[in-house]
Amino acid sequence: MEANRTLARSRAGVAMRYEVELEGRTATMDVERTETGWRVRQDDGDWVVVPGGFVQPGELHLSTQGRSVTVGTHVRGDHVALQVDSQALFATVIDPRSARHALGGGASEGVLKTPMPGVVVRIPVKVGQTVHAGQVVIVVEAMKMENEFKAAIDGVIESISVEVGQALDANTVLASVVPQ
Amino acid sequence: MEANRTLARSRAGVAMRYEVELEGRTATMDVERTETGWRVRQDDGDWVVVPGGFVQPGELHLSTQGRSVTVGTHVRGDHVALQVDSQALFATVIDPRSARHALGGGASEGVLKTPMPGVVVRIPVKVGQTVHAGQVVIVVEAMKMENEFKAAIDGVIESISVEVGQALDANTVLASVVPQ
Amino acid sequence: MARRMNIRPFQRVLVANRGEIAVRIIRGCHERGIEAVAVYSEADASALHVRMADQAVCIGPPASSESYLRGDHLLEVAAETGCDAVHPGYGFLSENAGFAQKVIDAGLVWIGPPPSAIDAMGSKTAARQKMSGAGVPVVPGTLEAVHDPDEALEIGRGIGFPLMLKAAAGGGGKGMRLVFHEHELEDALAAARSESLKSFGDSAVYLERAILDPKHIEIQVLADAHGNVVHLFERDCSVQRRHQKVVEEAPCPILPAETRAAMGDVAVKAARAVDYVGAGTCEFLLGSDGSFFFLEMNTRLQVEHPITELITGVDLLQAQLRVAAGEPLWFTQEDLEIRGHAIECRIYAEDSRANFRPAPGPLDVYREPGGPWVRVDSGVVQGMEIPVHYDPMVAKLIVWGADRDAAIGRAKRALRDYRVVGIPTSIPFFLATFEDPRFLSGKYTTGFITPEWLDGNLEPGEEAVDVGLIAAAIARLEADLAKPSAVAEGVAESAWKRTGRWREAARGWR
Amino acid sequence: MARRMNIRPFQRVLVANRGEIAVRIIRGCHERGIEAVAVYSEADASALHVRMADQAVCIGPPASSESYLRGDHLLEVAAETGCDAVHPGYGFLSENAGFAQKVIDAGLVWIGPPPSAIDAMGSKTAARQKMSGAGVPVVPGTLEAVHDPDEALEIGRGIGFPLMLKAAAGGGGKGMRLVFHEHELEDALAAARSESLKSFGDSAVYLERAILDPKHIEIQVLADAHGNVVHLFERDCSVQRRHQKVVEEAPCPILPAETRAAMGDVAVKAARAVDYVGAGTCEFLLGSDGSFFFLEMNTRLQVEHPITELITGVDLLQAQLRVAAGEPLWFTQEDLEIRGHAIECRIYAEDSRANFRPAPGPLDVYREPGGPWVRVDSGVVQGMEIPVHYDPMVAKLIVWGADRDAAIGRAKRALRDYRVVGIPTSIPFFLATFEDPRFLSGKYTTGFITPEWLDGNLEPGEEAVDVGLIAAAIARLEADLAKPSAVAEGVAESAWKRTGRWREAARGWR
Repeated sequence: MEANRTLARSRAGVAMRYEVELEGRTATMDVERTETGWRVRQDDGDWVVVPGGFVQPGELHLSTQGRSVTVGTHVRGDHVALQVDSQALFATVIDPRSARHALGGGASEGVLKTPMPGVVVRIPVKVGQTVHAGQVVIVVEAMKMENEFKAAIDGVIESISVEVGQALDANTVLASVVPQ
Repeated sequence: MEANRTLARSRAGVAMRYEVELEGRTATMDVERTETGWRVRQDDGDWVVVPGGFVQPGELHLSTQGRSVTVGTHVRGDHVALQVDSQALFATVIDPRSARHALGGGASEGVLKTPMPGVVVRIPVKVGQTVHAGQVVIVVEAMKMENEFKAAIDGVIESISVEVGQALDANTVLASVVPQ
Repeated sequence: MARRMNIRPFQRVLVANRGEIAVRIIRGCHERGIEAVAVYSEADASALHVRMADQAVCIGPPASSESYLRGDHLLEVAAETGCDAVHPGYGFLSENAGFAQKVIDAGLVWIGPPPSAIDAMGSKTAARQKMSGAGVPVVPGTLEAVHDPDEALEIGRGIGFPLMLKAAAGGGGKGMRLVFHEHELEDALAAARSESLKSFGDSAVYLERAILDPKHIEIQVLADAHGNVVHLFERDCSVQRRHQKVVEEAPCPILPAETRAAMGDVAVKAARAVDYVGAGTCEFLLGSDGSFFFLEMNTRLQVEHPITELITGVDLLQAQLRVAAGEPLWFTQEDLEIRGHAIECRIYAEDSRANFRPAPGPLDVYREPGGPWVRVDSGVVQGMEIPVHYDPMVAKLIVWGADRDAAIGRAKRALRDYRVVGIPTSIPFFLATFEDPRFLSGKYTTGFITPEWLDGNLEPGEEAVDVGLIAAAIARLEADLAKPSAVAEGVAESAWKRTGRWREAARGWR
Repeated sequence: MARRMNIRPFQRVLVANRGEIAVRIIRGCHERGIEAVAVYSEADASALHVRMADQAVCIGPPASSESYLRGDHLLEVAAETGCDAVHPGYGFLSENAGFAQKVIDAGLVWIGPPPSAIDAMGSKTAARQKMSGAGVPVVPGTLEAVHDPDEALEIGRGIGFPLMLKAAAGGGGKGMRLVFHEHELEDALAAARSESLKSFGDSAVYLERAILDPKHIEIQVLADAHGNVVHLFERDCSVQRRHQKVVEEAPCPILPAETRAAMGDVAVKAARAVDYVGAGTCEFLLGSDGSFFFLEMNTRLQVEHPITELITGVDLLQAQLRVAAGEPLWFTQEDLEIRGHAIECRIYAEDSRANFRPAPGPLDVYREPGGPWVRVDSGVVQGMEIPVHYDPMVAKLIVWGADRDAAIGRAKRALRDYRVVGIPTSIPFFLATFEDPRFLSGKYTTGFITPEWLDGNLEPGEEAVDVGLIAAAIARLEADLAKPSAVAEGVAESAWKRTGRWREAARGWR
């Protein structure tokens, strides 16, 4: 992190590089400040000047492609919540040089957590079972809706931490999948 | 400041003392956290329990004297802007142990500054002249209104930094008064 | 509307609800100088209704069953705080005749209809029978089980095709069959009976006329304790997902004046039949042939009451307070008329693209639209979280326009000005709805939302994702530069100065 | 109000203004699918109107004379951005006939009256002469100087006592004398002439009937380009400080129906006399005897237009766009009627206790009230600063009620729900106004605000100061504990957790 900090000291002219995932698209974004906003480069393409600023925290005003847009933003770690053209979009933004990512980034991919309290209604898999990415691992009922939690990667069920009928707090770990 | 920082570490049970001026009233306030809000003591009187919390930044919800009130607050250095019962109130809150106060607090009392841009229209006093607290020293026109800047203390005009007709930026020092 | 009582009908009202309706009730009380006592669960301690009330009392843990549904706790709070009336809002205990009776037995005023009226409308089938007796049209059918195909055919011919077979013990679509032609009836009956048996352990099936692709139209009524009943015209609530209303408008864009009058008369008749007092709503199905049938009566204020308020100028909450206090109605049916057009959008914390999956979470950035004829009824502010324990409605956006086009244009403008960051909302769904030719024609029905439509209308454009990629990178960059460790190095200050011209403003407030 | 054109009258409108009226115009354009181009001075770079517009162009430094009054810059921007019309708002260049003509000469539509109408109403004395000729009642008097006491007495008897002597060259109250009786006239004339000479270098004095303690009543008119003119009833703007309106209500609470009709007729006559097109306002003085006199015509949208919108249901901004595009009026005088009552409070950044001293500054905490029939037209959001360079209005709070009492109750509720921290505002002044028996009776006049009243009604209560002392100490404590140096020591985190339950919400958004 120290290297980034040092780079960041310059008010303009030094770029940061992020890996951004949004709506199924991934891009390597280089971004740096300018006097009137930012310069941005996508996937090592041409630099594009993006005039703009935060008119208040969470409201980013940008000019891009001849259009003046206000984008809502909120950063929480590697997650960036956005509102673009009335649409809520959720991006993952990774600093590829960050130690945290290098150490723990991959490992958490296989861990399933429930973001909301609920009750476990079905567990269609067993420990040791081979699953593919997208396969339903646990079903939790919350707010009168059934929510399916699916494996994010191909792999094997390493552990299941809950049982059917169990009431869950938010952020409870449900199960974990490890790559084969 | 280091002493305060250390005291502040305890989440409850250690009080801070402030000198508060509000609407012409001054009080020595001791305040400390409790599990459900704060305890407050005014002018070394009895401690009073004040349940409450910040429901969001700048909105302080309090129960006091059997009443549930929301007070708007914003702290800027020694100044605290408030909204109580729809009234805008402006308090000065001094930490009597702070070095900053001890060094510079008194000296600024005699300095007159304009908070807004404007034009000097009248200077009814001269350098060296004796003035009493409340006496008009400089008149500035801003936003189509004449604003009278008055001496805050009894004393002598030490300096006048502007002249009639001069256009002023915000926060320009106009004059200073020193105690005799 | 000349006459009115200017007295304060109550001194202090217990607001037995949460969220936007609690805020609505508190505002209404304050507008008449009445004090409002709020109750809250542990999950709602910092909710807006708690802050706005004159007093607020915690009544239990987050689960509704342990807090907002605890009538005993509510009555204790009412006694302890010296309330003289209870407003139940909608949902929770609002249609619980037992609780209403307990409120009355405790010597308090129940701001709602008499328990007997709640009871009479409480059972859907009993209510239909009672209404049918009072001359209110109900969907033709039989409530007794039909076993024999020949019997079914005979009854079915009497009712008229198409028919709907429904499991007597059922719900949720199980054991239901739609039958267009006589020759299909026998097989369909067998299938429905078998499915009913499998699903509910009971093969009983009954017949009803199928109302195909209807509109959901409801009539607002208002009654005083002196026998005066008026209706305040209709609301078209046909845009539904999961049988829940999401867009409502008043008046219905395609209702002929004579149908409106007929439905209004029927609603008044229904209210009279149960000696109704207060604000209530009769729900109807409107067939494509113009026929309409009573579904049920909601014996409370509806979520969508504001659109009626905006087209009639009648404040239904104030009206509830006044008639509950015994005041006779201060206007007649003839005094009422529709001015303009109103639309309500229920802004939910949900992912419309994932079949409206509830998505509670934090309102990291939240700013409601304002300006002419835009009303937002909400119980939230920026920084709060939509709790997981309750209905995930964030707010109601209500707009008025001199005509329907003006109202739609205003709704689109207000939706675009709505800032919500942190959770997905139904805002994109509404914007798509207001571009849809079926909605614009006014001829939409309860079948408006289909999976295909959702798939085709809610994806963010390529351009929005382009902007999003750039914005995400910029936001992350600025967040990194503003981190505390950066502060220590003197970096963040310049970062803020750079990115926040608005911050320069903050230099001094005197 | 059946007929309307559903076309988009313009493609792109230049909004030649700032603040809340710029936001109002942008919203109105967006509601019809019209693009809006904003202009801004360097002081307004982060203003709300800049953000809401489809494009925004900086036109100069903060001083109005170098930005919003630079017609040449505005025309350049309009050309560069491909606008086809210009909306001037109020103030700035809105009543500048020369600029209006240049807009028209540039081939753009001027969303306002013809330059000739602006010109005709531009000079107060010329307008009075013209109006007098058109049969509009003006305050009786002479515009020629009177030198001789005998001549003055003769003229004065013709006009009728009480008389007002006014310096022809004057203004600001200098050279004015109020004369109740004939025998006072000679001395008063001498005094007025002497004072005039001293103040203005000109002793000329003229006579006018004194209208004692009048109401300020104005009539909204709307005219199309096809000769149709209607009025939209009156606004009572008698609550004034420094000759500036601060509270307006519609209708006037004490205006007899026949006076309303007579004033409306006169206003329509005045508009016709200058071939008026668009929205305009005729201002009158209403004497305690029911007589009324034309003061002037404002040839633009007024600040207080929303109260007329709320009682008539006519969107005046949309109406401006439509008649500017050549559309004939889509309703007649007979279609218009008053529904309910509306009140506007102009929320100023000012210290009412210090004789309404302007007090621009930061909006550290800013949250507008919402809910039923509460409209806030503003151009600010939390974190912004009210700039020192312009009129210090923060927002307009507009409420509607079914009757005046309901509107007043709602206004009080909304004012109490208004959160502003960082600057003093006129909110306490409004709350005191709405408790005042003179206001409540409706019989207040332009003399409503007196220094004595201000002294007696705006001091914060002892209890508020008690609470303030406690809150100030708590706020300072928590700020000290949250300082970056405390963060480094791991203190602040627990501080926030403690004080901000709302923050717990922020744990994760997926």
